[in-house]
Formats: sequence, C-alpha cells, structure tokens
Amino acid sequence: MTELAEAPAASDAGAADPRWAREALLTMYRIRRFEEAVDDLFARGMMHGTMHLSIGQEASATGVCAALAEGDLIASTHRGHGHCIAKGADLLPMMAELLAKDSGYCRGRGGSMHIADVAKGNLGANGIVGGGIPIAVGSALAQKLRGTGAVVVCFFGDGATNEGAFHEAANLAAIWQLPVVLVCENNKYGMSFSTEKSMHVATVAERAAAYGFPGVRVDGNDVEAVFAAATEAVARARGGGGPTLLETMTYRWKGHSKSDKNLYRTREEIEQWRADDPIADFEAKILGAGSLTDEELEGVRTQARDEVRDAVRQSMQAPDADPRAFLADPAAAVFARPLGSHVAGARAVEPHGLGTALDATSPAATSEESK
Amino acid sequence: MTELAEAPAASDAGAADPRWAREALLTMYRIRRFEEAVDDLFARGMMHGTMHLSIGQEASATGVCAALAEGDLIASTHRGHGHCIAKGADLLPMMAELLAKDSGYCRGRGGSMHIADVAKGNLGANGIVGGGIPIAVGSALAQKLRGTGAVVVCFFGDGATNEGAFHEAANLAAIWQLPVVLVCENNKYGMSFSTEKSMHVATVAERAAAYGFPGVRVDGNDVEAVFAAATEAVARARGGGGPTLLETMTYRWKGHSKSDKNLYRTREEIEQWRADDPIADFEAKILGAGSLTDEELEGVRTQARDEVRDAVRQSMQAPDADPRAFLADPAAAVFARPLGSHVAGARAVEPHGLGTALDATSPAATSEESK
Amino acid sequence: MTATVEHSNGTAAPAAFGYVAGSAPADAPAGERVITYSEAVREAMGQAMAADDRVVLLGEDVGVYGGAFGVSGDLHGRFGGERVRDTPISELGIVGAGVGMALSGLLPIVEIQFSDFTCQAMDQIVNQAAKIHFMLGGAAHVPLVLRAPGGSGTGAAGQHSQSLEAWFAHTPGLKVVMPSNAADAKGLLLSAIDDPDPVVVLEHKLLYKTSGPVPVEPVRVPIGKAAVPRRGTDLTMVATGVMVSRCLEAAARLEADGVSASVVDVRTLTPFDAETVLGAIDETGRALLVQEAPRHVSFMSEVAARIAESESLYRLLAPVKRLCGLDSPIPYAPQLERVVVPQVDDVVAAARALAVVG
Amino acid sequence: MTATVEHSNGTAAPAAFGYVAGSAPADAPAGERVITYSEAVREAMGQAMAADDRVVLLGEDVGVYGGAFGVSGDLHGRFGGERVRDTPISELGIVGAGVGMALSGLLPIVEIQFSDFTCQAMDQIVNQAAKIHFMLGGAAHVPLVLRAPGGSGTGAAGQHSQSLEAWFAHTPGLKVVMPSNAADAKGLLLSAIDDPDPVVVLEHKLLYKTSGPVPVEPVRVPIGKAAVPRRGTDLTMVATGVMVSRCLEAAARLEADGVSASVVDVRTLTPFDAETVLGAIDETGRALLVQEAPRHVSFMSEVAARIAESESLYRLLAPVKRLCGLDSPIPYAPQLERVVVPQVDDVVAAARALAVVG
Ligand SMILES: Cc1ncc(C[n+]2csc(CCOP(=O)(O)OP(=O)(O)O)c2C)c(N)n1
Ligand SMILES: Cc1ncc(C[n+]2csc(CCOP(=O)(O)OP(=O)(O)O)c2C)c(N)n1
Ligand SMILES: [Mg+2]
Ligand SMILES: [Mg+2]
Repeated sequence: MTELAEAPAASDAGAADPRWAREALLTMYRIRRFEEAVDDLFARGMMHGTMHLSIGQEASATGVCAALAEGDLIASTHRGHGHCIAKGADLLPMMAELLAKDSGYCRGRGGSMHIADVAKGNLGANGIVGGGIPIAVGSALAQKLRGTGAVVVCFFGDGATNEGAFHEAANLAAIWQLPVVLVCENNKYGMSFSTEKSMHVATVAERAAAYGFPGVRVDGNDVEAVFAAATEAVARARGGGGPTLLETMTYRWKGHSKSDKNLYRTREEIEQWRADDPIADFEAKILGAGSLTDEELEGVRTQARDEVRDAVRQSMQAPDADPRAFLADPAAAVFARPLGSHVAGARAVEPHGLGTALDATSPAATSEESK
Repeated sequence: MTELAEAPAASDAGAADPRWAREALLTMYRIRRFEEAVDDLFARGMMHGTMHLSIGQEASATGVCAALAEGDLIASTHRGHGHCIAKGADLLPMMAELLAKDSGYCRGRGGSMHIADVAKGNLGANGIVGGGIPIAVGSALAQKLRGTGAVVVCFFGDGATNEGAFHEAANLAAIWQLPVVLVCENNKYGMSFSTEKSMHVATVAERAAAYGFPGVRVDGNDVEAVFAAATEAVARARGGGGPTLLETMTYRWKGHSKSDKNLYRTREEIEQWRADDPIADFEAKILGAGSLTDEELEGVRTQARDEVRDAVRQSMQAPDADPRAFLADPAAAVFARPLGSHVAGARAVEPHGLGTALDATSPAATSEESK
Repeated sequence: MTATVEHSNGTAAPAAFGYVAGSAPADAPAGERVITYSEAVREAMGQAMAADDRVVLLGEDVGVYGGAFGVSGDLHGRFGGERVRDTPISELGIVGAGVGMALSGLLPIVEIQFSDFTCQAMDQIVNQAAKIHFMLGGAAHVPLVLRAPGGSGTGAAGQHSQSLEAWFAHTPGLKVVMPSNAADAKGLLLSAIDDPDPVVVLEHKLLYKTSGPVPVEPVRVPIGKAAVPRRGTDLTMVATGVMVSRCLEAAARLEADGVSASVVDVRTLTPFDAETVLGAIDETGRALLVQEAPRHVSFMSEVAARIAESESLYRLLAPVKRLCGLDSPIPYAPQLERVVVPQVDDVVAAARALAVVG
Repeated sequence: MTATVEHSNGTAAPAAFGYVAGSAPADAPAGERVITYSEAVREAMGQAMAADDRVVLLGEDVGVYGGAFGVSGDLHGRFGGERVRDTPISELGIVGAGVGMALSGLLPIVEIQFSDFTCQAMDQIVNQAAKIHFMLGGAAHVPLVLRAPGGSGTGAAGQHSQSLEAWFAHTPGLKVVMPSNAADAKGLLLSAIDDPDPVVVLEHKLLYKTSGPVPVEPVRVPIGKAAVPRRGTDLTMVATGVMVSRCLEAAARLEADGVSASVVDVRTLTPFDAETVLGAIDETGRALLVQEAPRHVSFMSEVAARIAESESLYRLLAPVKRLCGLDSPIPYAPQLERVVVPQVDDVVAAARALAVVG
C-alpha cells in the first residue's frame, strides 16, 4: 500500500517559481519567528501555560496548506501554531491569544492548544491527541453531503496513530470515501516514546493498509515534496477518490513542551536533524533555481521578523481578557444559546460567589497556587 | 501480511483421530444443544433479558479452544456461550446463570453477556463490543511478566475490529510481542452492518498489517482448519513469537439477538450458510475417515442432548438468586473488600429504602415496567 | 456570533461555520393523538428532516434494521442512507464525526444504542463537543444532538442498563434532557435539534413502548423548563425519566390513603429549572427525590443541595428524602434487577414514611 | 472469595485469579520528614514495588521521561522498563491492559497523564474495572489503581484542567480518593495498591510541588476515612483536593477576624465517611462546601444532600453554602482561570457571609 512520493518537476510551483517560493518561504519564516518569539516570551515569564513548538517542522504545515484551496478546511493539534499560520491566520490575534488578550482568536479562553482562525477554515487546534481526527472526518462527510467540493486536512502526530480515535476515524473515512487527507507529522516521538517502540511496523504510512486507502511517506522537511504529495492526495480527495494517509517525516528541534528534559534522545540526533533545516534547505534550493535573489530572501526574513515583532508589540498593548465581563455573564461564554435568557427560572451558569479577589485590594488577593 | 492457513494432514488430531474427533464433536453438540435449549426457554418466556446465539459458529470456538493447554486463558464476547463451553465450563451452572439462579456462574448477576467459568481460565464474556481485547492483552502481558508460559486467546467479532479498543490493544500486543491470539469470528455482520460496508478492505486478517504481526484467514466452519491455524498461532505466541490475528469465517444462523427481524440479509444467504453446517460437515469427515461409527456419533448426540436436558432440569429446581440476601449486604456483591466493615462511618453501599415489594403481598408489588 | 450563511451556500469555508440556530416557532395549539414514545421520537426526527435538509441521523443499525430499539424505524426508507446513516461499531468515531458535521453546516443527530456506550465516546462528548464553543471564544458552536437510551429493567445486566445522566449534567457546555413521556420525547428532541449547542437526550428503554397523546405538529417543548404533572398538598415528588410515571402511579395510590402528592418532572437536568422545582417543593414542605440512577453524587444530590442552600430549607417540614438506585451495577436476574431501582411500592412506602415525619 | 495462590504459582489459570489482597499492616508510629507530594507518591510506588513484585506501573512517559509531571522520576531506573512501563498514547488500551493484569495476578498502577484523558478510557474504567467483580458474581476482582492528576491553575485550558471526581464517585464499584497533602498522597496510594478493588486516585497538579511531613515507613492511610485538620466553632468547611489547603489558609485568616472554622478533608469520596463529615458539620451548624469542580451535580451536591436528608439538617444555623468551580470549561487566560475556581479570598468572603447568617 505504501507509495513513496517524489517531488514533481515543479513548473508553476516549487523553488523555481518565484511567487510560490516566496510565499512558502515567508510562511515557514512566519512560523519559525512566531514560535521563537513565543519561546522567548515564555522564558521571560510573560506567557502562561505550556507550549508545544513546531520549530523544525515548518515545511510540513506549509507544504500541506499550500496544496489547499481557499474553502478547504484543516483540523490541527496541540502543536498547531504552524498549521494555523499556514492556513492563513493573522499573527496578531494569534499572539494576542497566547498573551491572554480579549482580542485573541479565542478571547483568551483557548490559548495555544485551541488556537484557530475559524473563518479561515481551521476547525481548531486540539489538546487531545487524536481528538481532531474524527472531527475532520465528520467535516469531510458534511462537505460530501453538502456537495461543497471542499477537502479537509487533518494534522496529527505519529503518537496519535496509536489512539483508537485514529483507527475509527480512518475507517469511517475509508468506507464513505470521504474527501479528507490524514496528515501524520512523524517527528519520531510521541512525547518521549519513539515510533520504534510505539509501533511494530516501520512506517505510519503502511497503517493505511488496514483501511484500504493509499499511505504515502514523504520527506517532511522538504516543502516541495510535501506540497507535491499533498497536492496529489488533495486532488484524489476532491475527485472522489477518498482519503490518503500522508506521513511527513520531520523532527521537532525543541523539547516536547516546556517541561521536557530531552532525556530520551541524544544530542547527536538533535544536531543531525537541525542540520536538515527545512528553511535553510529551501533557501538553498531557491538560490540554486535562481528564482529569488539573496536580497529577496533577506526581504522575506525581514518581513516575517517585523510581522512577528508587530504582533508582539501590538498584542502586548491590547486589553486583557476581562474577568469581570466574563463573570458577569459566563453562560454567554459557555453556550451559544444560554438558557435563562428565554426560559424563566433556568440559569445555565451562575457565578455563585467567585471572583472575590477582583474586588479586593489586598496583596493576598492572588493565591499562591494559582500562579 | 495475510497468510491463508491450510488444515494440516492431521495425525494425532482431526477427524481421523477418534479421541480428538469425539471430543470436538461433543463440544460442538454441547454448544448447539445448549443454545437451542436457551432459544426454546426464551421463546417460552422462561428466560429474561436478551440472548446472542452462536448456532452455526460452533467450529470456531471449538477449534480454537482445542488448541489451548490447560492453563491458557480466553476472553469472550456477548456471543460467548460457545467459548465458555469450549473452554470447559459446566453446563449446569451456565444454565443456572441464564435462569437467574444463585448457583449460576455469576450468581445471577451477570447473565448471558457476562457468563464465565473463571476457574477454567475464562476472563469473562463481555457485553461491550471490543471490551475484552485490551483485557486479554493485559492478561497476556501478565503471563509474560510472570513467566507462566500461558497463552491468552481473545475472541471478538468482525464488527469489533472497527472499535478503537481493537486497534489500541492490537498495537500493545505487537510492540510487547505478547503471547496472545486475537481471534476474529467473522460472521459477516456486526448486527445488521455487513463487513463489506463496515470495512474498505476485503478481509479482517489484513488489518494485522498495521501492527506488524501475521493475519490469517481460515474457514471458521471447518473445525480441523480452525484447530490447525489456532495451533500454529498458539505455538507462535507461546514460543515468544508474538500475536496473531486469526480470522475465522463463519455465520450465525439466528438473528443477532432476540429483536432481530433479519431485514438486512436474504433468505438465500442464510440457507446457503446453513447448508455449510460445521457439525454435519465434521460428522461427514469423521465417517469418511472411519474413525467413529454411526453408533458412536449417535452416542455423542445423545450425550450432549442429555447433558443439556439435565442442566435445564436441575437448574430449574435450584434456588433463585435471592433479592433479600442481596439487599441485606449489597456491598459484599459490589466490592471485594466492602468498606464499612473495617472503617467506621464509611458505608460503601446502603439499600436506602429499596425492596419494599419483597415485604408486600399485594399483586401490585411487581411494577409494570420492570417486567 | 456566527455569520448568517445558509446550508445551500456554495463557498465551503464560511459555510462550514454558517449554521444559524433556527429559532423555535411559538408553540401552537395542535391536534393530538396517542402514539408511543418511540414513535414520538421518530416523528420528531422525521419532521425535522423533512423541514430542514441539514438534519441527518447517524448511528449503528439506524438504517434498514431500524435501530436497536426500533426507534429510527422507517426513516431510512423515507430519507435514504445518506441522511439516515448506518455506521460501523465506532462510538468515538461517530460522535466525533457528528461534532465535525455540526461544525460544518449540518445538524447531526447521533444515536448511541445504549447510553452505556457513551463511555466509548466521552472524549468527543466532553472534551470536544461540550467545550468547542467556549474554547474557540465563541467563534463556532456545535449543534449536535446525542440520543441514547438509558436505564434498567430489560435484563440486559450491568453494561447495558446504566443511568449516566449525572455525568453529562455535571459537564459544563452540555444541555441534558430526559423526556419522561411521549409528548416530551417529541417536543424536547425538536428543541434539541433547534439548539445551537450540544444536547444529550437520554431516552429510556422501558418508555419506548409506552404511549401518550402527542401533538401532530412539530411542537417544541422548551429546554430548561420542568413540568408539574400533578399538584398535591402533602409532599412533592421530584422525578426524572421512567420514575416520573412510577411517581404518578404512586401518587394515585397514595391519594386513596389520603396522602396528596405533587409530582415534578425535571425534564431538563442542565440548565436546571430551580424555580419550578423548588417552588413545587416549597408548596408542600416535603421533598421525595426519585431517580433510577445510583444515589451517590447524582442528579438528585443536586436537587437536595439546591434545597439545602436556599430559602426552601426553611419551608421544609421534614428532611429531604432521596429514593434512588442502589450504588451497585445492575444485576441480570429479574428479581435482583427489580430491587436495585425504585419501584412503585418503594415510592409509596417512602412517601408514606415522609408524610408523617416532622 | 478467590483462591489463595501466590504470584509465583506456576500454573497459569488459577494463578490468573490468584491475587490475594494484602491486608494493610496496622499503622505504626514512624519517623517523618518533609518531602513533596510528588515525592510522596513516588515513594509509595517505590516502596510497594520493592515489597511486592506484583506491583507494576504503566503509563505514557512514566519511564525515562519520569512522567508528565515528574512523578515516576527515577522508578524506571530503579525497577527497569518491565515494571515501569512506557506505553503508546492509548489510554483505553492501557487501562484495559491494567484490568487484564489485575485479573491475572499482578497489582498494576496505571498513570493517566491528565485526568481529562480518562475520557478515552471510560469504558475500561466504568464498564469493565468497576463491574467485573460484581458481574462475575464475585469470582474475580480487579486490584487496579488508576492515578491521574486533575485540576486547573497551570494555564493548560479546558481539555487539561478538569476535576472529574464526581463521575468516578458516582460509578458503583469504584473507590475514589483525593489526597490533599503529601502524607495522604503516600498513605492513600499505599492503601489503594493494597485494595482488592479498583481505586481511582485523583492527584492535583498544583499540589505536586507542595511539601509536608511524610512518614518514612510505608504507613497506610485508610480508604474511607475523612480527616479534620482543623477544629473550630463557628462554621465547618468541607473540602477536597487542592481546596483543603485553601480552606486552611482561609481559616487562619478568619481566625484573626474572630471567625473560628473547622476544616474537613474528605479524602475518600467513595465510600463516603458520613460520620466524620456530618459530625464536624453538626458541631458548628454551618457548612461551607468547597471544591474546584463545577457545582452542578457534583460531589459537594452529595455532601449537601447528606445534610439535607439527615438529622444534621436540624442542627443547621444557616443554609448550606457550596463554593465551587463555575459551571464552565476552564479558560486559558490566567486572570480568567483564576476566577472560575474558588480562591482563598472567595473562601474567606463566603465564610464571613455564612458566619453571620441565621
Ligand atoms: C488523549 C491524550 N493523551 C495524552 C496526551 C498528552 N500528550 C500531549 S502531546 C503528546 C505526544 C503526542 O505525540 P504525537 O502525536 O507524535 O505529536 P507530537 O507531540 O510529536 O507533535 C502527549 C502524550 C494528550 N494531550 N491527549
Ligand atoms: C461498544 C458497543 N457498541 C455497540 C454494542 C451493541 N452491539 C452488541 S453486539 C453488536 C454487534 C457486534 O458485531 P460483531 O463484533 O461482528 O459480533 P457478532 O455479534 O457478529 O458476533 C452490537 C453493535 C455493544 N454491545 N457495545
Ligand atoms: Mg510525534
Ligand atoms: Mg459479526
């Protein structure tokens, strides 16, 4: 079942095409600079929660999303900044979300693990490993029933393929021949557990054999190869040919999350993969193809850097998500149709005595544990 | 990955071996007569609940369990009478269980969907489709860790392979190379949904490809073929060679359960499969091999019939599971160590006002809905 | 909160989030006839599907088989296999698919054969459906209806007889209804289909074959409103699901003894109609809380708590009494199965005892 | 109830069910030192593993990584990968494997990284582990320990911050404990490992780094027994998990104002120690029930219900007050996250208000 995709001799796409090359490179730089900024803000204690960075994996998100049409959809993961950016989200409301601002994509309610520009066709990041796969499949079923012609891409990691959700959703996609592309970003680890240990098969792609659709493995650090393989899978999906499992081989440079001590992988392995930098590789190809000049590349870098800087600066100044407003009408946040509004007596959510500290001025207002 | 097993030229097993043939035939007859009796009791309103009969599938349970050694274990399903009998359970406490007697294997608490002779190595029937697979895999891990040398067989249906539980458990069995045999009894339907519709692959066996262990499909109505394939899989498991997915192709003659109107399959299909009766087929082989005489076959039939009759008669006379005793100490039924006994103040389960009707004499004591 | 885009809209991405909650038409007087609870559920689905092609049903054996309890019946014949969709045995997958469909312009109803199998799908119900609207800051919502029968009484034993409403009621972001009669089975389901949020509709196996008058028209019963099918003076029974009819039967029997009981049918567990429920308790000063589910940390615990923390406490003439299922799995044997959940006799006995306390 | 067969027994089938619950040794006075909650959990596991080779730990990243919250730490180094087993991301599979191991002569501890992911495994927890002993008529039992951290306060948002104890407490056949301090984290876990039934141990992310005196020896804290870490006269705070320390802090602050509060640490949610909890409430006549989980249909609903249906009702000087998490998913933003669950200030304010009512 496994086919190994080759990058096509790109004509109107790839490093040789100035417009395409610039766009892809810019997307990859946006992702990298955005995540570097996030990493930095985190290190400086200015960001809350945890963070899963996709630095090193930019070519996968970029190559796949480049293969999508405007109305197509994606479902993303805990490591979802790159997918979000590649699917066209603005950096400002993304950064605002991570900085817990009211102007964030999720109004400060979702944070990194739920970030999405819904209007751009992102069905949501997902804090649950494998959680987005059945959702993407359901969305693909809706596209098929509604005849929209849209394709849904579902991103997930190698580790997610060990979840029952992957299996059930892949099977549904297969039997109903849905317009969905299952993109497994294989970065060799699910947290600390390597694919060698978590599976007894050599590739994720061959798991497609259990469902009867193609499984394709591709160099996930080669944006052109990813694009080519994704283009083929998207065309198959759009043409009624059903799903594809696309495995993009890549690597995360950073730890799994903020608490990772990297005890499960060697410095050599990390160094080796860092040497296969998807951005540097693609720049080299662009220069080789002569489609963009050194100056133009520098322009892309500057643009990404400036956009991220602006996003940080502007969102820093934006108003915080407001706990008073939230507490005043929590049901409006929890439900699309909060009851109590049209049914007397039924209150969906009552603040019932919380938020005392908001009215207090004492320093003890913030309790130790909630920091 | 798929290998098609052939029945071996049996020497000390199979139709040609009088002892083996008699034993296998007796087991199949026990299953058939037991389930016919159950069907009848049900039709006469003397049995409660629902019932999933395996009439037509006897060769699968029998052939697989014949390949097991004394200390080996099985995990079973909602369609589990056959597995239970083939693994050596007594018919009397089985029938007593279905008749809601205190002397039933589960003391009337489990009924058909939870029937098991635990002491004989049956980890339990299971009302949850796919529910037993992770449990069997865990038991196999325990056997491996403890070095018992025992093998665990897990029975499940074709429909169960669409559950996430199957996928997760199969993968665990693979990566840890556990002594487990996953036996999929493919009777072509999960309730009303055919395998053609529920999977986009031709066989269940090929799903093993996703886990990296052998998948074998065998004629599940041929007890010798099942035995041969199971023997090979059990030997592999016991020898440290890891799991096998064994697909036994069979058919249930009766509806899925008591409420099935058989709208999803044709009369012709049913007739065709009934013609492939695993018992009649095996009898013909025995006679062909000359290992047992006609009279000996009749002796087997009589024995099975009488055993089942005795089981019905004796269990009819056994005392019912007693609601008063149950209510007097429900915690003893719910917990192996009911608290309250050793911790003052903590009561695990309190009857709190139930069972009024037990003390009432009025005809209204039994409420309409609970019949 | 979301853009107004019709289902027929051709552009995929905005349409994916373009579902606009239909606002329920004002309830109209309408002709009624007596049909079963299960027919009422089917009628609600049929009318909703006929009126709005975004409504689809999916579940195991809902097609030709007609549903494990025969509820979908002829819908497959009427609307075809695309809209009445048989699925593999994959509860997590199909609820997740429902979530994805709900996010993408459809109004899916997912049937789970027995509510016990929601265990398989809890991630999609709780971590996804219930939270997506909130987590996305309101940018999308999940108009998913999850239908599942609960309850014991059919001899199906521990894994097919649970009453799990407490879990769902405890989960922020879910609305939870338990229709106790045919009319509510239809009316609440229609409201659930209208609702822009995920609604868990817990039906009851024993009620499917019971009958009652049901409006012919698609008349909504509002989510969030309890009913008081009987008013009395001595005590107030608060009940859910199958216990409502047992309480009504008990109340009728008690009447003969001179004990006059109100019966409250909670109907919607979340959001909870405290006004109606506590109001009815205040009227009598005695509360008998009756449910099939185990008592410990249950829905009736909540009702008792509402009393204990409100002014209703001061109007109590006796301590609150909960009559609930035993904190035990449901056994198979009919004689055991019967004693682990409240029967009419138990209700009568508990009511008599309560009426004389204090 | 089961045959007495040692783990070392060579014959597989009887040994498969041969686990005999170790009876807890009488608690002995023992030397103490201050260690963290997370060290206490690790110490309990390490001592149990050293004492009994049937005890094994499995979970995602419990090996070299040391656990998502660092709880298993060096256990992998000490006991090796067979007994401290890393697993794929397959919660349903690994809990199920735990059930199978528990049925087959081992004493498995399964760690779920965040209690939210028990959603994936509910079938094995609820339909299997909790019911097997009952459904098999007592012929087998499931000595499984399920450890999982719950709670908010780390900015992990809606899918990583839930407090799901109500679900487990409501499920017949499970025992449920929520240690609130390091000593209980060790002592309750040791009891859970001893216990022949499935025990759900809900730890708390914010407590992992808190410290307290813990006995060096493997001293058991009995399952089913609440603690009363502080006795006062004006009101009684009943709390679970991380709220216990918040209540203690609040009580200390209130003391300065002349309000004297008892604090009850429930510790075991099932079976519930009604005697201790209601006794402490009776002493003051005012009950403030404090939990992090949402209020609706929750554990504190049960505590309120126990009051409302008992003699304690007559001793109340004021209505019961529940101070709980909002009926909302947990938001990401720290300023929002903080207001959706009770903080020390909220406890102080609620206690002050309660102390003057009535
Ligand atoms: C159901 C579930 N189980 C466990 C986790 C904890 N967790 C978060 S990310 C992760 C690893 C995921 O691995 P993979 O799918 O390969 O994605 P990657 O992180 O490598 O991008 C784990 C175990 C989770 N969030 N959800
Ligand atoms: C998790 C779960 N989902 C659904 C059901 C209802 N159900 C019981 S048996 C069955 C069909 C099972 O099909 P298969 O696995 O092929 O076994 P068979 O009945 O054919 O032996 C279904 C859907 C169940 N018991 N458990
Ligand atoms: Mg990975
Ligand atoms: Mg089948």
